[in-house]
Formats: sequence, C-alpha cells, structure tokens
Amino acid sequence: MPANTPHKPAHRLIGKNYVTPDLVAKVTGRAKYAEDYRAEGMLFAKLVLSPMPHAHVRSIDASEALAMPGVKAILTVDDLPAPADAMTDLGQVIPANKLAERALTSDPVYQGDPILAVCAVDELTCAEAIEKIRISFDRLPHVVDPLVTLRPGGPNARAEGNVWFRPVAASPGPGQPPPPPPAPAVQELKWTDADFADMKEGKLPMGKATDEWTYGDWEAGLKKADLVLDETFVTPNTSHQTLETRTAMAYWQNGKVFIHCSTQSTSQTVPALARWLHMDPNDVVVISEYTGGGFGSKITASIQAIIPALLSKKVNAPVMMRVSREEEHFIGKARPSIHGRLKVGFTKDGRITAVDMFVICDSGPYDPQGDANQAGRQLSLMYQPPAMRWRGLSVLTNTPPRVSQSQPGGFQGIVLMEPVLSKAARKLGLDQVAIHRINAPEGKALIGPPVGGKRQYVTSAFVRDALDRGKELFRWDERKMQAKRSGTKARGIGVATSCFVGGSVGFDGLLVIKPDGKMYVQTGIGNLGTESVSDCHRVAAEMLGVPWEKVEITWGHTGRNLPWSCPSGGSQTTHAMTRAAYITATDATQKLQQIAAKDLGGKPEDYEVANERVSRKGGGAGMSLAQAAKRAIELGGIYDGHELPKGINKFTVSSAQALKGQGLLAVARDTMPRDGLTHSYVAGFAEVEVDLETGKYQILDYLAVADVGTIIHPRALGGQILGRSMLGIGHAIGQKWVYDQHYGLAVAKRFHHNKPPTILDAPVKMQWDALDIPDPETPVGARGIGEPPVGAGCCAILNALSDAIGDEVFRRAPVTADTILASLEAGRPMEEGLTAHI
Amino acid sequence: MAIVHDIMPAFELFQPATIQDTLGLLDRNGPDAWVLAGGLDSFDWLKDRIKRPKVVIDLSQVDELRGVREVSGGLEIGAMTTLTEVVRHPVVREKFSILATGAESAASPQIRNQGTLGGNVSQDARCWYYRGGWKCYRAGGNICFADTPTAINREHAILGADRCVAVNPSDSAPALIALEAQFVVRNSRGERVVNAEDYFVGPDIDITRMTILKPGDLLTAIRIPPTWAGAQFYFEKVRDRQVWDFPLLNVASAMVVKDGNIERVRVAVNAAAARPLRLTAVEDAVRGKPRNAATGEMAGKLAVAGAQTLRFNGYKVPLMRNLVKRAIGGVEEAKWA
Amino acid sequence: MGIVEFATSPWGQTVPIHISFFLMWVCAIGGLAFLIVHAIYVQFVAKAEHAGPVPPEVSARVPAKIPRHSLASRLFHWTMAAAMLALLITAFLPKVGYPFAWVTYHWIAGLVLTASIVFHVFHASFWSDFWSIWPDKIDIEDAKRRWLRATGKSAPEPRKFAKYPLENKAYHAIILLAGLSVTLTGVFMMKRVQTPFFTRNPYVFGDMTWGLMYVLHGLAGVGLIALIMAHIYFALRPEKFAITKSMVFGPISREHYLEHHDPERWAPSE
Amino acid sequence: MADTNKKMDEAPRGLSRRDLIKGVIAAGSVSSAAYLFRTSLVRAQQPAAGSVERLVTLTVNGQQRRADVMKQETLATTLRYKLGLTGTKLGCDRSECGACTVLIDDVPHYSCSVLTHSVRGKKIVTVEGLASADGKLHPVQQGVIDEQGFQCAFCMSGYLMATVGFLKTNPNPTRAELAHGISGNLCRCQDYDKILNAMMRGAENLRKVS
Repeated sequence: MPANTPHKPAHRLIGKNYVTPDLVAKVTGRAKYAEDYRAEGMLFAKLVLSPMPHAHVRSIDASEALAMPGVKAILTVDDLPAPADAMTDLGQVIPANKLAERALTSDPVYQGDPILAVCAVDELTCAEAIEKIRISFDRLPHVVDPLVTLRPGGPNARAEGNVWFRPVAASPGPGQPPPPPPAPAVQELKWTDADFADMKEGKLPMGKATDEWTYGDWEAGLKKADLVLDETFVTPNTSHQTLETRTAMAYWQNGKVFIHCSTQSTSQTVPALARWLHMDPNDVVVISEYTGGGFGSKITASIQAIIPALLSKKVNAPVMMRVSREEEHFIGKARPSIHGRLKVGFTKDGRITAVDMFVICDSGPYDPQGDANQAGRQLSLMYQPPAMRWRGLSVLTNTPPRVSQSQPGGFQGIVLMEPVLSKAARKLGLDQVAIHRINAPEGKALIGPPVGGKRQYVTSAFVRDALDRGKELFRWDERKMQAKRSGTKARGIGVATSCFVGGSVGFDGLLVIKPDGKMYVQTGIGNLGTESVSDCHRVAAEMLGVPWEKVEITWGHTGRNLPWSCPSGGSQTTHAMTRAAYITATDATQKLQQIAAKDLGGKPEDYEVANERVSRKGGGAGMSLAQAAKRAIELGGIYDGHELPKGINKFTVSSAQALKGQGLLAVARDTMPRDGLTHSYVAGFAEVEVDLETGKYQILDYLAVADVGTIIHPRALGGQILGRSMLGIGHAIGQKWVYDQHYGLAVAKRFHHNKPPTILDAPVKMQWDALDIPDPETPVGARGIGEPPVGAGCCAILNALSDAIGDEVFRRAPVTADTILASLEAGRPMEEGLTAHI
Repeated sequence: MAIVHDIMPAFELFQPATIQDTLGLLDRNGPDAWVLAGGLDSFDWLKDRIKRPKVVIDLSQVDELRGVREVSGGLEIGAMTTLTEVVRHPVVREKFSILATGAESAASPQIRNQGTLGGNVSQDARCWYYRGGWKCYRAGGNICFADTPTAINREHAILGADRCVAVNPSDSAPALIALEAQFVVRNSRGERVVNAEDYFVGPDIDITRMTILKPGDLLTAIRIPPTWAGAQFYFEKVRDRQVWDFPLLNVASAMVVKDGNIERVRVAVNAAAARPLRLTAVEDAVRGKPRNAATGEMAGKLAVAGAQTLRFNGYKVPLMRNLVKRAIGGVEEAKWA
Repeated sequence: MGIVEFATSPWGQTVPIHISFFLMWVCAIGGLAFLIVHAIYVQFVAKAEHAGPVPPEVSARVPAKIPRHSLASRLFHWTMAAAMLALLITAFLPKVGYPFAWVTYHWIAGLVLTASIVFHVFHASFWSDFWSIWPDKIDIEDAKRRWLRATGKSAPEPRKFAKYPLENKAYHAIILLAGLSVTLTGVFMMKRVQTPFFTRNPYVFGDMTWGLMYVLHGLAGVGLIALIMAHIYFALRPEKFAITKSMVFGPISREHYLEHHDPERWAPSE
Repeated sequence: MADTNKKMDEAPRGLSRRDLIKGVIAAGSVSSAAYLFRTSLVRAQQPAAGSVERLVTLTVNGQQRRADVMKQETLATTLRYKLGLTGTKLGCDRSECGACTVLIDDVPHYSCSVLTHSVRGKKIVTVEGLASADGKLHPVQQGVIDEQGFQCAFCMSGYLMATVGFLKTNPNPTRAELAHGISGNLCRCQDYDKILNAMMRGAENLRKVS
C-alpha cells in the first residue's frame, strides 16, 4: 500500500482516488469479456497446431471430418486474404513483410503454429473432427537456441536464413525526399569455431553482429577506467500469460464484420484487423469493453482473431473461437530472451567511463523485435555512460512468436547492467545506492546514439530524488548495518533503477456537453485494467469544472463513435491521452467562452469555466453548461460538430460527424510542443533471505519509488507500480520456457511449469511511492508508468541475492533454488549459463 | 490424425453409491474403467485426450469412502477424504501433525478442498515428457525422453531409476510412511492391507504404474496406527513456487527421543525416486544415537549414498542430504538482531 | 490386433515401437503344437529307417567312442544355452505377470550370449570343420528321397548322415539368424538404458529406425521361444539322446555312429 | 439473426440476466444437438448401479436450474454455456489459476475440474449470487470497490469466491492467513498487494454486517 498517498491539493479530481466506471460490472460478474458473448446459432471453432517446430504441409485430407454430422467448415491458409501493406498516419506505405506471421500457415515455423481451424456445432464435435483430419508434413531442420543456429553448419529456423538485418537505404535521387527505410530482411549468418572459444569459460561468444552504433570514445573510456568488468548474463523468454486467452467471436451484418476480441487498444485495433482481413476499416467493428490483461501481447488484438471472422463469413453464422491455455502458450506471444555481454569501465568513485555492449536477441520465427536495440538505448539513458558501443543481432529460432512485453528491450538492458553495477559497488567498496546515484540521469538527460549528428534527450528525469526518497523510506542505511548471516540463513539488500519510454503525442480527444448538463466523453482507449480509459478524462472534467458524477464515458465499441486514441501499450496512454483530454477540454473552454461572449457580450477571454458554468471572471453574468450546450446546438457550425477542425484523424472525423448536433462538441488533436522524448523511471529496493541449505529464498520487503510526473489516480498508479514490479520479480524468481532441443518442442506449457508468481511468492511486504513532480514538457505533467517498474523489480531482487550470497552464484535469470544450492555447494556458478530454455 | 487437446472426450459415467457397486463396476469394465476420485490428476489426462477410458467411475457419491474414524488410538481415513478434511481434523493435528503439514503443503486450497488423500498417494508421475503425451516407457513405449543428452530433467530422479527417471510427486506419502500407515486395498475377490512403503512400485518392477493397484483394485482406506502418536515430527518441502507446485524434494520423519538419544525413528523422502523412499539405512544408523547436528550430518551423507544424477538434477543430492540432516539433526533457527 | 504396435512420436508421426506381445503366446503355443504333432508323427506314422549294413571292414576301423563335440564347442553350447534361457526368462516372465527388476540381468545375459556367439563364429571358422554344419547337395537330395518314400512314392534309399543330420543343420541356420538379430539389435539397445559402457543416448538413430530394431528384436525373441522349445524337445527324445549325451561328454558310441552316420561322409577322429 | 445482433450490441450495456439466459439456453440446445445422434460408447447395457441421467437439476445461487448435461461436462462449462452465468471465468481449464472458483456447499472449488453430475443436490454459488436481490453488493465485493482492487479483473470473480469461502472458515484473518487462504488463485496483472488490501477490507466489511 502507498507509503504516503501523495496528491495535489490544488486539484479537485487529479491525484484523487475514485471508483472507476467499470468496477461494479467487474465485481458483479456482469463485465463481458470476448468469450462471455453468446448468440443464437453460434458455432464453434478449434485450431489445429503444428506438432513440429519446422515443417511444410504437403497435404491436408479433411474429407472424413467434413463428412461428420455437425461439422460446418475448415479454414486453411488458402482461405486467408493476402498480406496487405500498412499505411502510417503520415500516409507512408509500409510494404507487407512476406516473412511476417499469418493467422494460419502451411509452412509452420514453430511448434504450435496454427495450420487450420475447424468449425462445428460444438467444441466436442470440432475435436472429434480434428482427429479425423490427416495432415502430411515434410519435416525441416529446426533450432530453438540462438547460439546453436550461429554455430558453423548450425540449422536455420527459416529457409531464408537465421538473422534479421536492415539493408542499406538507397540514397535519394537529386532533389528527392529520402525514401522510407528499407524493410528488414533475413539472411544466413554463421560464426566460426574460433568465435565460440569464449563459451568455455562461460562468456558469451561475440562473432559478427548485424547492427552496431557508438557514441563517444568507448575504447579510451575503458582504458582510463580503474575497474573494468566483463560480464555475461542471459534473460529468459517469458510468455505474457494474460489470464484471458486471445479468444475471439465474430459475426457479419450488412457487410460489416463485428469482432468481439481481447485487445489492449480499441480504436487502434480497427485498422489492424482491417489490414489482416484486407477490408475497409469502416466495415470493421471492434467490441472489447473488458480485456483480461495484455502486457504488450494484445496491443491491437491478435492476428488469429480474423479466423472466426473468416469462418463466420464462410458458414454465415456467428463463430466463437475459444483459445485454450495451451494454445495461448504457443500463439499468445512472449518476451524475447537476450544473451548479453557487457564490458563496463568504472572510476574509483563508481562513475561509469564507458560501456561495450553485445546482445543476441532470440527474435522467434517471425517479425524482428526491437528489444536488442532498445536494450542499448535504455541502458545509455539509465546509467549515462559518457561513451558506448552497442552491437547486436536479432536471431530467428523455431519458438513461439515474440512481441513487446512490458518494458520491451529496456527490461533486458537493465537486467544485463544491474548485476554489473552492484558487483562493481562491491569491488570498489561503494554503497549500492551511491553507485546508482552517481550514474543516474538528471533533467534533459541524453539517450541513445546520435541522430543526424546529435544525440537525443529526454523531457525530464528526477531519478536521484527517487533514490533519495527510497533510501529513506526503505531505511537503507539501517538495514545495511544488519548481520548478513544467522544459522543457515543469509540476508541481503538490493537496489535497482529502471527506465522506459513514458508517453507519445499526437492523438485526438472527443467529448460532447449535452443540454442535460452532462459531459459525454468518447474514448478509444482500451480497457485492460490500467484504468487509463477513465483516468485520462478526469483531466477534462477537472478543467471544465464538471463533477465526476456527471461524466459519462463511452468505450470499448468502435460502433459507438470513438475518437482516434493512442495504442494502449508501452506506457503511452497516460501521457498521450491526458494531453488529448487537455487540448479537447481547451477546445470546449474556448467554445464555451465564445458562446458566452455571443450571448452575454464582451470578449471570450472575459469568461472563465468553473463549477459547471461559464461566467464572467470575477463574478457576474454567466450560463450553465446545460444552457451553453443548448446554445451550441442552435448555433451549429463548429459549436455542435457540424464543422470540424482540420488535422484530426479521419477515424475521429467520422465519429464526430455521427455525434453532431447533440450538444457542444469538443474535438481536437494534440499538436502541443514537446522538447525531448518522454521517459519514466523507477527505483526499486528489496531485501531477501536465502536458506543456504536448500537454496530457497524469500523476498521480505520491496519498495518502488516512481518518477512518473503528476499523479492522476493514486490507487491505479500504485497497482501499476507494484503489479509491474511483480512482473519483474517473476523474471527474477522463476518465469521461464523449457524446450527439448532434440525435438525442438516445448515441455513446459502449463502455469506450474512456466512459474508465474503466486500471491505467496510476492514479497511479504510491498510499498510504493511516487515523486509527483510534473513533467515540464506536458501540460498536465503526467507520464506513463506501465514499463519501468519491471526492470527495477527484477534487478532489486537479483542485487539483493548477490548481496546475500555473493557474485559467484548465477549468470542468468530466473535464479532458482537448484542454481543457488548447486553453486553454493561448488563455490562457483554451476548452472548452464548459455543453454537456451533450460 | 491431427492432434487436439483441451476437450474432454465423451465417456460413459457411473456414480456408484457403495463400495460393493464400485467393485462390481470395476470388475465389469476391467481395463476400460477409469477411477475418478478428486479428479485433479485424471482431468489432465482426459482433457489432453491422451488417456481414453470408455468408462469413468466417479467415487464422489460413495460415502463409505469418506471421513476420518478413530480406531484403537489410531485413525482410519477413508480414501475419498479430502486433504482439507485431513488437515483440519483435530486428532490428525494433535497426534499426527506431520500428516497435516504434509497434506497442507500439497497444491492449492481449492485442490485440497477437492483432492483426496487416496488420490494424492495414488497420483501419477509428473514428468513433463510423460505428461506431454510423449510415448515413453511409462506410457508403454520404449524410450525415456527425460534421460537423454538434450533432456531437461531438473525435477527427475536421483535414486531408484530404471529406464524411467520420473519421480513420485506426492506430499502426503512420505508423511504416511513416517507414520507407519497401512493402505487397505479391495477388489471383488477380497481385501488386502499393505504397508505404506509397499503401496508404491518403481519402474524396475512396473514401469507403467506408480502403485500396486491393478485393474479392479480400489484403495478404500488408510490406517494410521497409534505407534507414532505425538512423536517428534519433521516435514519439509522444497518447491519453486510457494503454492501450487510439486516438490523438488520433500522429507518426513517421525522420531521418539529418550534422554537425548534417538530411540525410535522413521524417515522418508519423496520426489527423489519413482516411489517415496523409506530410508531404512538411515533409520538403523541413527537409532540409539544422540539427536544432534553430528548425527544429522551422518544421516544426510548416508541418505544420498549411491545417488545417480542427470544433467540438471545434481542439486538434488545436497538438497536431499541437507533435508535428511535437518529431519534427523534438527534445524538451526536464524536469529536476527 | 496387429503384429506390430505403433505409437505417435513427439512430432506426431506414427512409428512402430515394438511387437505386440501376444506373439509370445502364439510362438509358445505354436512351438508346443509342433512338438505334439512331431511326437505323434514319429510314434505312429514314420517308418523306421533301415539303413544298409556297414561293410565290416569299415566298421572294424571305427573306434568304440567317436568324438563328436570338442570341449570348446561344448563349453560354448552350454554358456550360450544358459545365457539364452536367462534372456528368455528376464524378457518374458515380467510380461506374463511375474514382475521383477529384469533389465540389468537381461543385458548382462545378452552380453554373454553375444560374446559366446562371437567366440563360436571364430572357433567354428578356424578350429573346427566349418562346413560340417551347412547343408550340402547330398542333404538336399536325400531330403527329397525321404519325402518321396514317406509319401509312398519310390525313390532310392537315402544315405546316412554326415556329422550332422539335416534337421540339425537347418535348425542351426535358423537359430543363427534369430540369434544374430537379437544380439545385434540388443547391443544397440544398450544405448537406451544405463550401463557402465556408454552414456545413455537414445538419439543415435531416428524414431523409425529404433522402432524397426525393436520389432526385429521382438520377433527374433519370440521366435526363440519356439526354437528353444523344439531344441529341448529333441534333446530329450530317446532316439536323439545319444547326441544330447555327446553334448555333455563329447563322444558318441560306435553303435550310434554306425547306425546313423556315413563313414564316407564323416570320418571320425580326423 | 438481426435481433440476435441487436441483443449482442446491447449486451455490454448489461442486459438483464433472464434475457441473456433465454438466448443462451437456446444456444446451448443448439450446441447440444450434436450429441443427440451419439450412441453410448459402451455396448448397450441395462441401467447398472450408479448410471447417470443427462437431464439434471442444479441449485445455483438459490435457484433450481434444469440443464441437459453431458457425462464429461465440467461445472464451469454448464454454468457458463448452459446457464449463462459467465461471471465464472475459464483462465486455464486446468485447476491452476482459480478464475473458475465457485462455492459448492460453501467450499471453494475449481469449477473447471468438477463434473457437473457430481454436484447434483449441492448448493452452488457463483459471483452472480453474491450481491443481494436488491442489488446491494456483498461486503467482500464492496471491499473491492472501496480499495479499487484488481486491474483487468478477469481473475476477480474467482478471488471473490475464494475469499468468501475462506472467510467462512476464518472470518478474522491476518493478511498472511488471507494470502494463504486465497493462494489458489492467480492474478497475471499481479496486483497482489492491492487485492489483499481489497479482500482485507472486504473481510472487515463482512465482520461489520454479521
């Protein structure tokens, strides 16, 4: 629970707890998730997944199945529309990636790749039909370990090769604008046996990389360092394992397809589904009022959501495709693992002089992941090395598709660096907090490699304040004095800092103040439990002086005239959509002022909006919002949405047009300036107790202090901070994949195999706090929080473990009892450091 | 034939009300019959469509199989008594607390509310290859996928392996062995009573079964003699997650100490082999010795003699050594200033 | 119920894993049936063969005892017999409902059998008359003659045997085939269990290859049940008992020699 | 078709349970139709001891509900697809996550792993049965409102039922005891700290009213 519940007394709503509009439906079980919908005549679909990690489907014989009573149809890759190009907001065409994932395939590239779907009157019939289908495969070479495919003569995960690379962009013709960056392609890359020599002493081999950037003179930096550490660390592949699987139900009506799916975003899911279905976005309706978790795996639903849609068209009836937990393990996406090796130079007082970073990202069989590069970027921000070289590869393997997971890449970067930092602190005899503090970013801190000759910087950072606040709340210095050993137990404390992108810009807001005096807010933000779907609009209510009880929010159904909102992922929403709410409320305020001026005389700026009224500054004449709304309808034009401003997204335009004439309509796009890239930060503190005779450990205490700008909704913020901290803690204590490399098949497909933490694995005590210092580059001052707690949670635990039992125990996460016990027994790291998926 | 999981195949269901009717049904259906107790192990097999019994005999309605009865200082626990009922039973808590501790460490509250003592001791191996439907020795095939150069086997056996290296995951079994419990097995031809440790079979004897139960057999009750009532007990389970997880290893011991010396003792471990192991060599070695750290050390070393490790389960040797050491010698509690 | 049992491989492919074990009953019963039929045949149908008298000058040259099996070959035979019985017992007793820890005994006996066979092949090839155990032209011809005479047709009288009767030779050929199949596949199978010799690795062959090996091992194995039954049966038959004794003590008697063997084709003590 | 879709468009706006159930029973009977032409898997035998009827009456949330139940059908399936009580969620269908937790005679069970036929004559309570008829929330539900517990809430109904069941055996638990009592449920948002706040508050609310 919050150590102290901070809030801004100046605000009426912002910074205050409240009951979110979706909560009662949730506690009563009335909240409907995709699978909770039923329709007369609804049919069911079931997937058939590839039993092989890499194969070609020679033939499918479904005749016997289709002859069974109750079996309606099967769907294969031949029934899918061709992959469509994507179009950016700027109208830039991104050509379809021929190697990208499709909903179904005849060339499975991982165990679990969906091959076909069967549609029948019920699931039992589906299952019995599937067992009558004969599929003949040509098995192809497979690889599930990124290092194995890089070995000389190692197998490739795909015919095209085993690594992603980006071809050099063609130089623009004279007077031509530079062409869009070329799409990444796959090629074969094998290292030499000499490259692998390092593996003997447990170091990550560093052969040819496909990508590289540098800034500063990193070689000189390492030379002049008082201490240079060369450390290898491996982070785990972890499935998102949202509790709700990506079940979807679809039906057609008057040429439109209605898709009930599990998605993080609402508005943003429409163009995605439209592209997969090769349809006009206006003919796609997304219904998702409640989503059972995403963590990055459902940012715009999932491509398999088109399967029930296509089947429904085929059989002319609603089709429900319930995705089982095991199917979710395969098609549900995962965070890519990173094998990393860092050479880091330190001065005596702990300041980093330079970082030389090498990372291998297991990108899975499909789209290239940005994690490798993002790991370097976020490391460069979090620890501010004056000079740095980053080299990386995105390797293809025959394992389930990867996608962003909370703090994508940033997490891995932090996890590679933190153990090095705390080891350096021990070697240099420095305090862990001190070494974090001296390397922490402040103000407009620099990030990443130069772009156009100049390094970019962030909007703001107050990490030192977070460390100081945490140090005090956690009674760090007191705990440092404690005994480290007693009986068969050892205790240790750890601190870690973490950062990530904290918000984007440029999205729309849309609201209507109606003659009933209520404010009707339309939102395309997804409702996946972050509460931003309602939190962000508190800003508009605050600014327009509307009591929260008089705010009606419409969300979760794109048939209900929603604006173009940001994707609900990557910690963008709070930042992007409080800005959109702010600009929209500003638009409403101006219109109210103009209406008041028209009716009551004077200039618009003579009027102010407060307490459900627009009235002359310093008291006097005014009118209620209800009256103003009525006038807006009479005035028409810009006031009730008959005229819409330029620059708003076409998605928003059609929604606004549908709402015109109902009251005072405010609609605007966030075009406000921002100097720097928005990032958020968390400092995590942990204490652990290790049983030296069993290797088991318990997390006694955990504290996270967040630097996320203005606090909008304390309880939701606390939930995000501690919830995402737990996600990181899960990576520290147990979450993993397990593969048999001979067959290239997963043996761990169940919760009790993959080990998502239970309530009893959570720290005995958890606390959170937030600085509540507004970000100077955004009007409300709020930044996103979903991502940075993850790395802090994981690494505070790892560092506390090293504090308790030393540096010679583990070389990878998760750290489990078997590793600790075996290593303590042998006095050196006993785990297989570099083998994937153990 | 394409593979599909997560849909239970249709089967014929019987819900007999008496043991007699149950035995009749078992006889009539022979190997086609699947006995359903709590169902928490069974439903995995059925939902994965790996096991396809024609007939499922659900014991949920057989009241004779439920409940804890006190008999001559000891207890008779019906096989269908839920783990929660066992854990909460006053006499179990008072006299045989090790059984409560063991049973309570199993799975999760909901599972203990439904899972039965009989089911817990009779559950199948949890080797993830076997459970994944891979046709291994235990599944009637001719290979062990868990003991190969590429196998991931951190949870597998260090003792008593024979081709199959799976372990028995029961948490209540070692406690029952320590308590010198007896298992009552009935079939249409009559009743037989076996010692707890003899209820389980290893792969050397029968590679496809975990227990002595054959088609037609029914475990009806577990008897706990007064022998160890109120003795000094020790139970510890080491697992990855603190709830809903199987043991990496567990140990149970019952001990009577007279003026500092171990007078009588029984100790058992599980998840070290395909059957819960009673450590008779350790028992003989420590009998009459003072209960102290030294005796514990000796017991621990003796316990792991002859252990054979696989690629990833080497840690189980020190783990078993230390757990037995604690069970015999006692634990040194941490004291934090 | 098929002869071979199939399973689904981890990749979802159907592969053979071993024979159906009902085949062991088929062989056992088949073997038994053969004994009974043969016993009846010999008792009631077969006419005693009266070979022509041996010229006295020839018989005079025949010593009282004619060595039939060298010590080496006798030792080999009995070692192999012991190993073979051990193998059959360890293989099939658990299958018929007497479970015990059989695997270690089985592969040890298997090694003994393999070693003894290797020894035998060398010994037979270089130290004893290698060809004496293989059927020759005369054997075939005489077999025809016997058949014709047995079926009441006229044919010249078959000659006496050389060292080994045809049945003996045929049996040797079959059991050699079976023996080589089980031992060869068996040796590979040791890669699949824990032994002091190799690190366990079932992946030296593919699922399909292994499956076929298991089938071959099984077929040869159950085949041996019948073959061994027949072998023991003949060893105990009164008219063959002299030979059985010779497998223990070495020589056969002058009388037996003169009655059954053709000094032209098998000259003793050479 | 048309009015079906109308109904489904309204559904998020919360259509009355009775309406939904009508639709669902209809849907249920459609999906059951497939079984009608299935013959028993074992050779036809005269009703032996313990043979079961497919039509059963269940006591759910105080109501008697008739349903046509397959032999292998789990309680979760019956509740969700035959009786329209979709508040009970399926997170894993493998008794691992607890999202399907319901009370059977006041004891929390994973309804995904209970044969519907085995609960004939037992008292079943689902999340829909917690609030009183007049819509007043159960004290434990109120605890969630008071503390804004949970995030995506897919696990919530399971946690509510596990907590309500646990509090019947221990009405005044410590935070640690409660955590242990509801440890059979998984939250992937891992809002465990806030969940415990909410459920401790719920326990307090419950003690106040009783």
